[in-house]
Order: sequence, then structure tokens, then C-alpha cells
Amino acid sequence: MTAPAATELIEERPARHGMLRYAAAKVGGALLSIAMVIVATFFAFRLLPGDPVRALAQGRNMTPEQLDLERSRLGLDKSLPEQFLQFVNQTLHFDLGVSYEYKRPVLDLIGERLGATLLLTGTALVMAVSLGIWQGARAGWKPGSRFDKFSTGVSLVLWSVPTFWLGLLLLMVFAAGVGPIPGIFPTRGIESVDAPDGFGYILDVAKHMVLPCLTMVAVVYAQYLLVMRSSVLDEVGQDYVTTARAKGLRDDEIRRRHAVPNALLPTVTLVFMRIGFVVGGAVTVEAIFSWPGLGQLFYEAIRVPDFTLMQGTFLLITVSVILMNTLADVVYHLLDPRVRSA
Amino acid sequence: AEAPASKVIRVGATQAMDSMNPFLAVRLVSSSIHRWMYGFLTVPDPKTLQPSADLAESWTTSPDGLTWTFKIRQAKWSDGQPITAEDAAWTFNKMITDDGAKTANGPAVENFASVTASGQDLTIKLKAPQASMLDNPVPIMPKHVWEKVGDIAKYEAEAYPAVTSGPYIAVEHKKDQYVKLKANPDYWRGRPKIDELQVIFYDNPAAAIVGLKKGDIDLIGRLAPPDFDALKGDDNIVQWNQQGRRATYLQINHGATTSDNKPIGDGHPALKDPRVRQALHYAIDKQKLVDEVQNGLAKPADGSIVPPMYKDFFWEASGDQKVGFDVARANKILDDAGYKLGADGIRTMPDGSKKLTFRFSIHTDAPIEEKLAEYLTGWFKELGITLTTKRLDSSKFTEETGTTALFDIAISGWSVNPDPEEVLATHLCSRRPTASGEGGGTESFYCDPQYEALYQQQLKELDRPKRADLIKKMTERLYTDAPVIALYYPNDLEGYRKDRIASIKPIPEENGILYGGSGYWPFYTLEAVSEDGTAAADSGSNTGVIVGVAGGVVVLLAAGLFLARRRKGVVDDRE
Amino acid sequence: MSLLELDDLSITYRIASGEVPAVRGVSLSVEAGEALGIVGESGSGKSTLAMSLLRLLPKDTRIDGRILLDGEDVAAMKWGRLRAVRWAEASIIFQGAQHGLNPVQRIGEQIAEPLLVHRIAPPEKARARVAALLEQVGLPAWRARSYPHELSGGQRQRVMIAMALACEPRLIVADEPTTALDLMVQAQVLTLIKELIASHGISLLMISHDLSVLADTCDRLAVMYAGRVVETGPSNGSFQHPYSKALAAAFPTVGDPSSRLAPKGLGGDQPDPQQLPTGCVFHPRCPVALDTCSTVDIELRPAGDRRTAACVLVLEERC
Amino acid sequence: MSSITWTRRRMALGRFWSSFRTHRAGVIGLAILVVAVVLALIAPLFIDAGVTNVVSGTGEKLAPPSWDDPLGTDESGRSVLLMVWWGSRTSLLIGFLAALLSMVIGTVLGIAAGHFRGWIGAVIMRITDWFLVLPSLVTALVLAAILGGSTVTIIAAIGVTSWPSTARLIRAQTLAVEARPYIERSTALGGGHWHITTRHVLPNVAPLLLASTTLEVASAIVTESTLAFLGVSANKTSWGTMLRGSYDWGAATSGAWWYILVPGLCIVIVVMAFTLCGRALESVLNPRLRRAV
Amino acid sequence: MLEAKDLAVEFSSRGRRARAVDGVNLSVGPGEIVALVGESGCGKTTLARTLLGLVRPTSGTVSYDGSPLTYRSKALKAYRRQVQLVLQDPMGSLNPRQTVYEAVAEGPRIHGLADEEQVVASALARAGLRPPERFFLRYPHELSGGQRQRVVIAGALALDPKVLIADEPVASLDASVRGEILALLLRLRDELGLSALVVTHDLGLAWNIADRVAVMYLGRIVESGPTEEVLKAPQHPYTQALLSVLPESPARIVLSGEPPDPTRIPTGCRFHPRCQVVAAGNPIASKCRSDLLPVLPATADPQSACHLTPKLLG
Ligand SMILES: Nc1ncnc2c1ncn2[C@@H]1O[C@H](COP(=O)(O)OP(=O)(O)OP(=O)(O)O)[C@@H](O)[C@H]1O
Ligand SMILES: Nc1ncnc2c1ncn2[C@@H]1O[C@H](COP(=O)(O)OP(=O)(O)OP(=O)(O)O)[C@@H](O)[C@H]1O
Ligand SMILES: [Mg+2]
Ligand SMILES: [Mg+2]
Repeated sequence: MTAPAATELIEERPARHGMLRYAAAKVGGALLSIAMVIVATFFAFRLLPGDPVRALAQGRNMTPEQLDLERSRLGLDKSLPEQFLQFVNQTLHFDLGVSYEYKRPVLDLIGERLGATLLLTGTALVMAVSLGIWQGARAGWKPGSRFDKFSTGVSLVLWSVPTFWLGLLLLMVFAAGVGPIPGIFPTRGIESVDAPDGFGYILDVAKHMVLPCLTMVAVVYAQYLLVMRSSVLDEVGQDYVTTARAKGLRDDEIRRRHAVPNALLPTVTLVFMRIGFVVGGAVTVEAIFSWPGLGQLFYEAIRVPDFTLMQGTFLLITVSVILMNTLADVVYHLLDPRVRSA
Repeated sequence: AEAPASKVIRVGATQAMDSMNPFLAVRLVSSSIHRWMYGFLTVPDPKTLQPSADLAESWTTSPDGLTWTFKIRQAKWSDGQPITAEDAAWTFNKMITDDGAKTANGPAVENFASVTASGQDLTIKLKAPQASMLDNPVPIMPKHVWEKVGDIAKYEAEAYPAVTSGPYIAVEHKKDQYVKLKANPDYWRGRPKIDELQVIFYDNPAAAIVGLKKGDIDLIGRLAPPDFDALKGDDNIVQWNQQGRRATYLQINHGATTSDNKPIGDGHPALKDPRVRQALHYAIDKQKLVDEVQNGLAKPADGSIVPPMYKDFFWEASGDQKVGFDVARANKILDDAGYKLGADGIRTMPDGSKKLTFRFSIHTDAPIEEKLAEYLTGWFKELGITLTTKRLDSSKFTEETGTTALFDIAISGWSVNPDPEEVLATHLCSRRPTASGEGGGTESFYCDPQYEALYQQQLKELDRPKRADLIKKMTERLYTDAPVIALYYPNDLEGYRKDRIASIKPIPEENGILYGGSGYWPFYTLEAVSEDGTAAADSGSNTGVIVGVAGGVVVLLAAGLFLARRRKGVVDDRE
Repeated sequence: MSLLELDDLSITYRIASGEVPAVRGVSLSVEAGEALGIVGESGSGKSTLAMSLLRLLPKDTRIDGRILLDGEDVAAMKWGRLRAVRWAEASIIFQGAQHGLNPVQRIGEQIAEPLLVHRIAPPEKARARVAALLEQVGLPAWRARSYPHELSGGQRQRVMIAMALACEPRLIVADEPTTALDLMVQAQVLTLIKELIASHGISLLMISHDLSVLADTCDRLAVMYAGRVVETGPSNGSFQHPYSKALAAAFPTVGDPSSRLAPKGLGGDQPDPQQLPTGCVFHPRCPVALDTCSTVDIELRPAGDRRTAACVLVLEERC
Repeated sequence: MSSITWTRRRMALGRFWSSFRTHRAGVIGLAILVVAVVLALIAPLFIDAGVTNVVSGTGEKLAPPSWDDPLGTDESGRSVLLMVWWGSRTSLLIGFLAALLSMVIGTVLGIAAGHFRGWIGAVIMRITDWFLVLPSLVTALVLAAILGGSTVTIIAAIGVTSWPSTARLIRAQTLAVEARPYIERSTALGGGHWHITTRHVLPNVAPLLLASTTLEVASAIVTESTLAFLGVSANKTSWGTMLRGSYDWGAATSGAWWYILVPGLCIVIVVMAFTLCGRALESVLNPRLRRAV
Repeated sequence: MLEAKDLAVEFSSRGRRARAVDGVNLSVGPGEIVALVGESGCGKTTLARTLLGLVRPTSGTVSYDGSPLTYRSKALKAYRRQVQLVLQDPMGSLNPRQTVYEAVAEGPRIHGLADEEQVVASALARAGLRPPERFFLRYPHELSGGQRQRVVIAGALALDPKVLIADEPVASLDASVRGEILALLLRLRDELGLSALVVTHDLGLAWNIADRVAVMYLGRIVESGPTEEVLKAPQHPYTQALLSVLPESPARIVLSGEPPDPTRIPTGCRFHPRCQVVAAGNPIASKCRSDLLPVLPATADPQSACHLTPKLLG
């Protein structure tokens, strides 16, 4: 009655090489993006008004010979295509030029401040993402509940607050102290001058991180909450959720085991896609709290303005954001079985 | 780690160190710190500000003023090596021979023909006589340490403890955060009275004020007027308000020319007319500017670019010469000069060719200049002159107001050294740029024979009172001819905690400044309030513990809440 | 005692614009080992009925009447008891096989999940059980490590069936298990269901809008229209209610000359559940409606041969 | 017939309004917006740019709120109330125009990327993705720094850096619309690219666009203030420049809380209002989210 | 009238080439209704779309009235006045933001027909929506499924086409409504002389309305002929299997496995891996595995592409 399962027998395991090709395409795309950044940076900064050599002099008196010397040292006496090639070549060799202000290689300056920025943005990002995802999952699971209304409301208010303003207020309230609130938090920096060693040092840094971190988290976490909320909301009505319920699972089990993993994956891409936003926030937060990081360096570069430094920081920030994105994309594809071999 | 009795003073700075290498550092904070660390040939006398002995015990000049011989003091570097003339000679020769080493103080050795040493004697031969020879701003570096450095231009000098000859030894530097200096026990004048001096960097001036009020820092200099006012009412804080070394003035494009006297730029023709400049001068209510822009913490300028702090050189207009705020008179001057008021309320050139519309160039990101512009615009409007504000970033600003002369009126200001020669030189013909835009450094594109002559005279005049007279004449010339119009001399505004700092001597000792002054005097003479050396550190670690505990509690509470909710979730199942 | 008994069951959804009576006074029963089919147009309340059996409807839905599962009132169960009943006593195969499975969980885990939740098997034994279940539905055991998207529609539906069998429930509810599937695959799945039901002695409640699917699989059929059962009877008899007749005519028999080049259908629109017509809800579309039909609502009445129908004409023929 | 069409349109609007009305937060947001916009528009009837003029600022410096100056004064004795009122014009203008710019760029590119598959779409997507990952504030800052500060450059800097998310949204929506069979039907009827994009795609993305523009205005206002704080501003009084002023003139340390709080709260309230309104619009207009509310 | 000759369509999917349509000859005569039946994924929709010029064939030609179709946009536009499309999902085929009037008027507007309102009214009336004015201003969501499908048909009729290609026109409709739409198609054929190609997987539908049936398997037509002959006396094992799973059939032949995918077309007879006759150990099975079958020509006579057919016939 039933014909033999011919196709069933010749069935083979799903192939995995699609992943490699995907990763290759993504990396290729990222390289293209980086190339675009380099080209755009070159031309944008060449459009700048003014003579970079004179800017380098910062108003000090220089003889024509000195100026010419500087010019040829910077390769500015060459034609535009030559300059471009030189720029690309240097950039590819991680030579981002010498800061006007500091007279030191931009890369060194960045290197010195990278750690602080990574510490701050990394911590803030992890906190914001976990807080946002946790609250978003709960809020989306029971839309319209008191928890939902409260957390969405709070996050929306914070979302509307300019970062620097919130930072200033927090500084004035919790570092300076207002009325009965003692100013227990430090006013600046990443560590005390007389920070103790060992565990005490960690505690000291943690104390310094509280306010800047809080500022960044407060402003940023709303978007994660909202994205997570709506993707969980999308899952709530799905048939597999009903199936899970019919299987006799508890409500929170369904949320944790089924809805959240499904909702998480699209959220994660968005998280990484908006990393640039967090980095942008770091510029103001670091300026307010005198945090010795990249954002502060960039802010300083803008105020001076120190164009090589600005250009270098911009390049670095952009390229690392692009790389993060690519990484996230690839990892996401590794993690999500739906797209893994599709 | 420190013994409990150690006396630590913390100084706040709203600028971070750009480099620990004195050959490269240009920021004020850096040169201050280097002044505390290294000896110079001479140092301004704390009372008179006249050059006095520092590393150079004594000196002689040859009659032609071209050869200077300094006798270097018998003292020791902080690592125990003796200080010799070799060190000084090495320092200067390095700057003469190595372009990288010129970055910070290049001009100071420009006039040097040769520098030689023998034992403790240092001989400097000049290309031309130089009156400011004794105000040499170059710190003397230990040759035995620095000669090992390969490329000075790339050297960060982050080796600690640093080898120094001044009152303090840098022992730690965290970039953008702080510098720690220890007292130099072997300092030849004697050990400073405190043990440690820390300089802490703030990005955010408001945070620095908070820091001072909280006791995170003990002293902060160079305050903006509002920040200074914010210190009012705190019993523990001394508000230090003294005449400053700075003048704020307007630079007027009165017909800019290049060094070969060709016109350059696009300045408004009306400004070539001294009467128009005069009228503008009359239309400025300097007192009001002082009150509103500087919160009253400045002195209206009735002189020119040399501030009253330098009593010897300060010149002030009086009587008829003095230009006061008098809009009616300003209008009359313009009327008389034939600048007729148009129907739209704007004056035109006597030949009717052009309206009197001036641009006012200021820096971006400079609130005080912004405010100044708003006031000037208001007053000039009453003269029938339109002023539009043009914001420029600093490189563009330097270029347009110093080289290409693409401006009408620009803001300007100069911090004047005890010897005002350099600021006076900025108004010399020779400082004008060449036709190709090279060179420069002029503050006004000024080129006046009378002024030039006076400058040459003072250069050669080694008798101080006579030289002072010449300098006063120069400033008078600037005042009356008005290529620049001085607005006010901002006060030096600082604050320090008297519960931490027992005494500090300003420079000059009478009504002087504390931070950013030339020489190390204030910070060498600094005395801490004794009993309370570690209070700040203690409270710091206490709050640390509090925060730690509080953080732990918060985490526990959150975890508890989470668990509670989960348990509740079991009950609160959904349908 | 019937395995499942619905007694005058009414289900009303509450939405912003008012109430939607999706099921109105349905009484049905499924005996042990019996296969009951429910057929009806889209929106007639079939899925609503199925979901109510395990109380899977939204919280604010109003349920009147009684649902007795093995004699126990589902509505009165405590949460713990309900969870224990779910899947262990009755399991559901949902309509869209592609959506009923969690896309990011391996199939094996999903099949094992009810085993673990109901503590039927410890984790180490669960794996063997999953393999056995997969084999039962004709899938190789290594498929347990696949993700749903790696399977075809028919295979996924087999997984759903395996999952439904996991706890060896006494009742399986299959809500349109083959609708999204292709003709041949549909035949495969139906054959499988039939075999499994027969070999395990499980009761089946199968829902479809396609009469031909049910006719073959079920012993008895119930036809629903606008939230009502309008006819019940053995699956091999001929229909009495005009709606059932129209439904049957819509699926022509290939080779039957009467339907060649003469498609038959029913005019008019389905009623809006929020504005049901008066009297017999079918009367606006009924080809044989009488005047009284617009005023008199007809209950199910016997129509011979273990058959009941809710139509005036049925009664008249009988009498 | 056109009158009937009009009636139908009005009914559709009525339906839209009645479902919008159920979003309480959205209605509150809308009310605030209307008040803010009306106030900004009528400001010239009562005050003029003179309120921002320092020479005529007569009050005491940094005076706390009083009867004369209900929200206190700033560092030059100008009334903070009048300043925020006048400044709202610049803030809102920048917000609206930047959002408009970003919307136009985003829509054109988004529809093009979604409609033209193949290399055109791929290239546009590449560019979009590239702009999307650029840290927008940093880029805007660099752009504004390069172009120099003025209202136009600020608008351009914000607009040019904020369009990619709109473009992505529009592209996704275009793809969704183009996957619908009625596009196929339209092609089968003989419709070309222009017909399909303007007749089918655009009307279908328009509502979502409205919602996203509303949200965009909110973020443009915040970005303007951040740029102002970082020293790049239009030469006019706006809420951002006021905040910068309060920072520059030590309002925080001198305890002039009104000078910091008032412009900041204005931003928060208006941005919040835009956000609420935009979210409500989104959930009314986007069926995918509709069931969620 | 409408004729496909050696039509082949390839897609590249995931780096592999999928031959969705792999050599099809098919014609639709004037006033004829042809049903194209087959399992999911066998290429029915692709074929229909290719016939409309929505997809360009990899090889082969589509010709209308004897002249081959060219793919310049002008020629396509003209062609599409003659040949029209009706899709499976009437809700999806109507733009939810357009009224019925706008939806029906879209074709006339694109082609710039005069007297738009008149054209729309008559098209609606012919599609059985009477009086047409009552429907002008309705939106799709205010209509029932059957009415929507009528609007779609009216939209096609507004251009006065000669051929209608209907891709699963009733698959998404409720059983009770389905008869009505099919009746409408028959009536249009009778009244307007419209030809139609109806794509479906439902053999009952073919029986209901088609004059001719073509059975498709994996991109090829494997059997075709007059409806009565194909459905009552199927020659190809595949057609036999399809018919056997209908409820009324006495013995079921349930083919196992899924329809194979068009990226990997088996050699020989493309049906052989699933063929019940091959599986039963028919002696010529080896031939089925290796020997290619000819492509069936576009004739109206009953024919089937199977190595067994001559024997079975004989
Ligand atoms: N969650 C709900 N809220 C409100 N009304 C609902 C809900 N679910 C279903 N309905 C309505 O209840 C009626 C019955 O729906 P149900 O899903 O039970 O029909 P069905 O017979 O399963 O239809 P189908 O064959 O299309 O699956 C319909 O009118 C539907 O619109
Ligand atoms: N645009 C496309 N790109 C790639 N592959 C396609 C495309 N369209 C169709 N195919 C493939 O071509 C094959 C035939 O598809 P088609 O839609 O024509 O089948 P069908 O017979 O209409 O199926 P159904 O009954 O499910 O509608 C399928 O395997 C499908 O995956
Ligand atoms: Mg259903
Ligand atoms: Mg199809």
C-alpha cells in the first residue's frame, strides 16, 4: 500500500558550509565599509578649511622654512592622489598620524585611553543590555500589566533625557550632595589619587564608575527594553507558545525557555547595531565626569581642534563599531539555528 | 601606604598635562608643573618679579651685551648627581640643534649663537643683544639622564621618580587623571614644607568646584568668574581674587598689510580711519562689560595691553586722553567724520559706497567671548554700526586674524610675562606675515614707525626704570592709535581650602597669583594644616566601604526581589 | 462515562468592540477509542472549542457550560492539576506545524519536554523515548538533533504527532493537522494518524474545514456553523442539514458526471459573530429556507441513524 | 463622487482618531505637542528676539524665580521663561527640519533599496548599513565641526546622520508591501516602477513614516542639545544653547537650579511628547503591533 | 491562442540552480479552460508567471496569437491587456488602502482607457457584483472572501482580456464560496469567450470546470489530455497516485517522501524514485532510472510521459 521511502533513505545531514560563506560575505562587507570609512575620512578632513600646518603651529611663530619642512613631513606638498595613497598606506599600517596638540602618535594616545573607555562603555552596555532585556522580556510577556506600564514609562522618560544633562544633574546631586543627600560619589576620573591596592582599588574604581555608568545606562537601556518588549510581544501569540502551555509548562518556564530565546536573537542584532549610539554617549559622559577615555580625547580634539587626533579617533571608533557589528552578525548567525543553515 | 603624618596638598586643574617632557609641553598646567620640578637659570623674585638667582647663582654680561656668563650653583640633582653648567649647556644646545626639542620653547634660543660650559660656568653668546635674557623660560634638564634619550620629539619622559633639581619630584602620572609630586628632600633652598603635591585634572569645571567644596582638592586656580562666585559662602574656602597678568582687547583690522607693506585681507575700509576706531572705543562701556561678563571680577582697561599687575610697566590714560563710555561723543565723531546715518539706521562710508557693517571674529566654544559679542553688538547698534559675530575654531581664527587678515574686529588677549617684551613684539612690523602668508605672529598687523623706534630703544636699554618708561610710551601709542582696544584686565581668580592649606605665598608676594604664576614660589612655600593630613584619604576609603556595602545590599535586594517574583510567578500563572 | 464530554458549552471572547460569541451551546461527547471529526467553515468556532479543552484561551474569555475530561470539570481544576492534565491526559496537534514548534530548540528537546515536565521519564531515559517516538512516526532517530526549519512540512507535522504521543495521553486533539500540507503529504500524515490511533487505542478529536479529510479518518462527524453544531452523525452516512449538504457538494467526486462543469456552492456571506441573524443563523444563506426560519431557532434534533440535525425540514421529513 | 471619497477619507480619519484616542499616553503627548508648537508659533506676537539680547537684559543676574521672572533669570539677567519660549522656536525648527531631511533621504533610499532588487538595491543597502553603524553623534559632531555651526549645518549634520534607520524601516516595509500579491497583480495589469512605488508602496509606508518621523523629531531635538553642549550650535537661542549657557556660566555650582532644570525639562517633556505620540501612532498604524496594545 | 514552447525557467537558490520549469509545452485555445495540476513546488506558479511575462524564461518562448512575446516594457504592457492574472489570495491581491473602485480602475488607468467609471461598473457587473455602484467605495476588509475574489476578477476583466490565468483562485476561500467563483469562471467563458488557465492542486476543481487537464511533476508536464480521459483513466503512475488519495477512491497509493527538490532532478524518468510501479519491481525499472523521456508536445490529445505507458496502453 505504501511505496518505499526512497527519499527518506537517501536523506543526508544538513550541510554547514553555508555558514562559512556567510561569514566570508559579512567580513567582506565589513572590509568594504572600512574602506569607505577611510576614503570618506580622507576627503572629509581634506575639506576642512584652513592650513593644517598652521593649525599644527597653534598660532606660534614659524618661519617659512619650518612651515615647508612640516608640510613635507606631513606629505602635504604632494598631489591629492599621492596624499591619498600615503594616507591609506599609513592607515593600513596603523599609523594615524601625530596629534597637533600632544605631538605624539595618535595611536599611542588612543591606546592609553582605550582601556578606560572599554571599561566604562563595556560595563554600561552590559548593564543596559541585561537590564533592558530583562525588563523588556517581563514587560512584553504581560503587556499592559503594572510592571509593563511602569518599566516602559520610566525607560521612556529616561530615553528623552539628554545624556549630558542627566550626567550633570547626577553629578550635582550625588557627587556634590543636595540637601539631605550626601555627595558620596567622586567628582571625577576613574580612580582616586591615593587609591589603595588590591581589592580596595577595585572598590575605588567601582565607586568612580557608579555615576557615569548610571548616566549611560539610564539613557541607553530604554531602547533595549523597547526592542525586547516588542519582540517578546511578537512571540506571545505564537503557536509554539500555546503548544508549550498545552504541554503543561509553567508560565515563567514558557517565558524563559521558549519566548525569551526566540525574542533574544533579533534583539541582539539590534543591540550591536546601535553600539555607535552608546559610543556617542560616551563622549558627553566622559567629558562630564572627567573620565580619561577615548570620548574625552575626542571631545578635546574637537575643542582644540586637533584634526589628526579627531580623524584618528573617528576612524578608530567607526572601524571598531563596524567590526563589532560584523562580529555580532556572524555570532548571531552561528547562534540562531533558523538562519544558521538557511 | 603613606605614613599618617604626611602632608598632602591637592591642586585641581581644568586642563590635563599634555606631556611630561618639558621640551614638548606647551600647556599652562604642564609648564607650571615643570617649574615646580626643574630649576631655571633665573627665577622672578617673589617680591619684585625681577629676575633673581635660581640655578644660576650670579651672572655677568659683556659690555656689548652679546656674551652672558652664568655661574651655576653647587647643588645636586634629586638622584644625587651634581648639577653643573654642562647640564644647562646640554639643554640649550639640544634645543638649538634638535628641531623636536624646539617645540615648547624654541623662540627662547633663537637668538643664541653658542652655548658652552666649563665646570660651573655657562657661557651664552647671542646673535643680538637681548634684554629679556634673564627671563629665560627653559628648565635646565639633567644631562646624565636625558642624553640617553634617543628622539626627544617622541620621548614621553614617563620615568619615575623623575630626576629634578627643583622643589618637587614627579613620582607618578596617570594620563588625564593626575600627577603626583613628592617633596625634594635635597632641594638646595631646603625641603618644601609639605610632603606631597598632587595635581588633579578635571574636564568639567563645575565638577572641579564641587571637588573643592567637598575637599577632593585643596586649591584651584584660573577660575571663570561664575565658578569663582560659586565659592562664595563656604567658610572653609578662601576666595583668592587678585589682579591678573592678562589683558583682553579687541584687535582691529586697520588696514592689514604684509611684511612688504602690501595690503592683505578684506578688512572694512572704515576701520582704517582712526576716528572710527576712536568712536568704537567710546561706544564700549568697559565697566558694564566687567560687571556683566566678568561678574565684576576684572579691571576696566584705561590702558593698553600691559596689565596693572606689572606696576613698573603699566601705563594708564588719564584726563583728556582717557576714552570713557560716551555714545553721544562717539556718534559725534562719526558724524563729524562724514559717516552719514542711512534711513535704515546704519551709517555709510563718507562716499556712500559701503555700509558700516563689521564682522566680529571670536572663538567657538568661548562663552565669555560670546557674551562680549552680544554686548558690543548692542552698543555698536546705537552708533549705527552693525556687528555680526563670526565664530571660528582656533586654527581658523589664528589664520584669519593673524595671517590672512580676513576679519574686521577680532577678540584677542595675551598673558603677559613679567617681562612684557614678547607681548610688545607682537605689534611689530616684522611680525606681519609675508605675502605668501608665511611667518607672522602679529597681534594687530600694526606697523608704526614710532612704535618700532621705541621697541628698538627698549631692547637696548638695560636700565630698568628707563626701559619701563619706554615700554609705557609704547602702550600709550597703542592706546591712542587704537589698532587694538583694551577692554579689561581680568582678575586672577582662585580658591583654596583654609582647613587644608595653612599658608601660601602668592607671586608677587603682594597681591599676586597662586597657580599659573611664573616660578615655584607659591607651591614651594605652601604649608598644610598639620593635624589633618590623612582626613581626606580616610573619608575616601570610608565612602568606598559604604558604597561597597550599599552596592552589595542593592544586589541582594534585587536578587531577593527576583526570587520572590519568581516564586510569585508560580502562583500568578496565566490563562 | 465518555472520555470527553461538552455540556452546553458557550465561549465568548471579549474584545474592545464588545463580545464575540465564538461557540454557542455546544454539547458533544467523545467516547474512549472513538474518533470524532468537527468540520465547519473558517470562523465557525472549531479552534476555539479545541483550545477550551485545556483552558488555553485568553484569560478574559468567558466560558459557560461544562467541559468534562474523564469526568473532571476542566474549568474547576486548580492550576497544578490543570498543568498535570495538560498533555498527560490530552494533547493537541496544532494547525500550523511550522509554528507549533519552537524554531530555536532542537526537536528532541521539544519532544522530551513534556516527559520531563510531567516527570514521566528522567532525562537519561527521555532520550531513548524520543528516539522511539520518532521512529513511530517514521523519522530517523538522529532527527532529534535537528531544528524545525531543517525539516519539511510533513516531517514537522510528524514531529508534532510524536510530541503529542509522548505522554501517552488518552485523547489527542488535532486542529487542522493537514491543512497547510500538500495532497500527497496530507495523505501520508492522515494515514499515520489513523494507524497510531488504532494501535494505541487513543481517542481523537480532529478538526478540519475539509470534509474529505475527516470522512476518512473519523467515526463520527459534527458540523459546525457560526459557533453551533448543526449536525452530528456517523461519517459514512448522508447529510441532512442543508449547510452540511452544501459543504459536501463543494468537494466534488471526480468522475461524478453531475458535478462535471457544474460547480456547486453556497451563496451569501458568513455571519458576523457579533451580529448573528435571528432565528436559524443559517437562514439567510439557506437554499431551502422557510419563512419561519428567520424567527425560530432550531435545536439539534434526531434525524435518524444515530444522526442529529438542527433544521426545521429535518423534523418535517421525519413526521 | 469626489465628495463621497472625501467623506470616506474623513471617516477613515475618524476611525484613525478613535483608535488613537484609546492610547492615553499618545493623546497626552499630542496635547503637549500641540501646545508646544502653538506656543512656538505665536511667540512673535508677544515677544521678539530682543528677549535674548543681553544689552536689554535688565534683571538681576541668576535671580531665582520671582513674580517678575517666574522662572528666574540667566547669567545676563534675561528671563529664563522668555528665553525658553523664544528658544523653543529654534529647537523645534531644527527638530522638524532635521527629521524632515532624514525622512526624505530615508524614504527615497529605502523605497529604492526595497523596490530595485539586484545591484542597485545592494549598493543602497551597503551605504545604508554603513551609515547605520557610524556612531551618529560622533559623525554629526565631526560634520558640524567641518561645516561650521549654523542652523543649516546643524540640521544637515543631524539629518545626514539619522536617515539610515528610516531607510531600513522603509526598506523593510517596502519589501513587505512588495511581497504582497497586489503588487504582482499591479505588474500584471501593466504597472511600471513609478506606478508601483507611488501608488502602492508609498501610501503603504506613509503612515509608518509619519510615526517614525515623529520619533525622529524627538531624537533630533536631543541631538541638537547634545551638539550645543559639545560646542557646536546654531547661533540662536535654543534649549540646547541655553543648557550650554547654564553649564558655561556655572549655574550648577551657583545653585541656579532653574537655569539648568527649565530648559532641560522642556527638552525632556517635548521629546517625551514626541516619543509617546510616535509610539501611539506606530501602534495604531502598524498592524503588527496593533494586537499588542 | 496562448502557447508555451519548450519553456524552461531556472532560479539560483543557495548557490545551486533550481530548474523550476524544465521544458514545458502547453497551449490554451480560445474559449478553453485548461487546468494545471500538481503537487506543491512542482513549478505551477512559476509557469503561470512566466506565461504572463512576470518571469523571463531561461529558454523557450511564450507566444500569444502566434507571435512570440518580447520583453520590452511597451510590448509587455500591450500583452498584458490581453492576458490577465487572478491570484490565490484575494485579500492579498487587493491593496487594503484602495477602494474597490480604485482597485478595478487601476488597469484602465495604467492603460489610459477612456470612460473609466463606465468600464469599472461594467467589469464589476460582469463579475457578479451588482449593482456595481454599491461596491465602489468599499474597502477590501469590508467584503467577504468571495466578493474580494470577484473584485480581483473584475479588475482583470476591466481590461477586456482574452485569456485569464488563475493561480489557485479558490484555494484560500471557504468551501461553500468556492463553487460560486468557479461558476463565475465558467460563465465568463460562456458569455465572453474567455480562455483560462487554472492552476490548482485540487483535482476536484479540475473536474468541476476544466476542459483539459495537464499534470505537472517537477517542472515537467507528465500527462495531459481532456479532463474526462485524464481523470477517469489516468495513464501516468503519478496521476494515478494523485487520484488514489482522494477520499472516494477505493485503493490508496500513498507516495512516500516529499516532492523532490528542483535543484536535484533525478536522471531518467524524473518520477522514478517515488514511482509505485518501479518500486513494485516492474521489469523495465532500470530503463526508468536511466533513460530520459521526451518532452510532451502541446497537443490536445491524451498523452503521458512514462516508459510504461505504451505497455499499459497496449
Ligand atoms: N482571541 C480572539 N479574540 C476575539 N475573537 C476571536 C479570538 N479568536 C477567535 N475569535 C473569533 O472567534 C470566532 C471563531 O474562531 P475560531 O478560530 O475558533 O474559528 P475556526 O473555526 O477555528 O476557523 P478556522 O477554520 O479559520 O481556523 C471567529 O469569529 C474569530 O474571529
Ligand atoms: N523566485 C524564486 N527564486 C528561487 N526559487 C524559486 C523562485 N520561485 C520559485 N522557486 C522554486 O521553484 C520551484 C517551483 O515553485 P512554484 O512556486 O512554481 O511551485 P508551485 O507548483 O506553484 O507550488 P505551490 O503549489 O506550493 O504553489 C520551487 O522549488 C520553488 O522553491
Ligand atoms: Mg481554526
Ligand atoms: Mg503556487
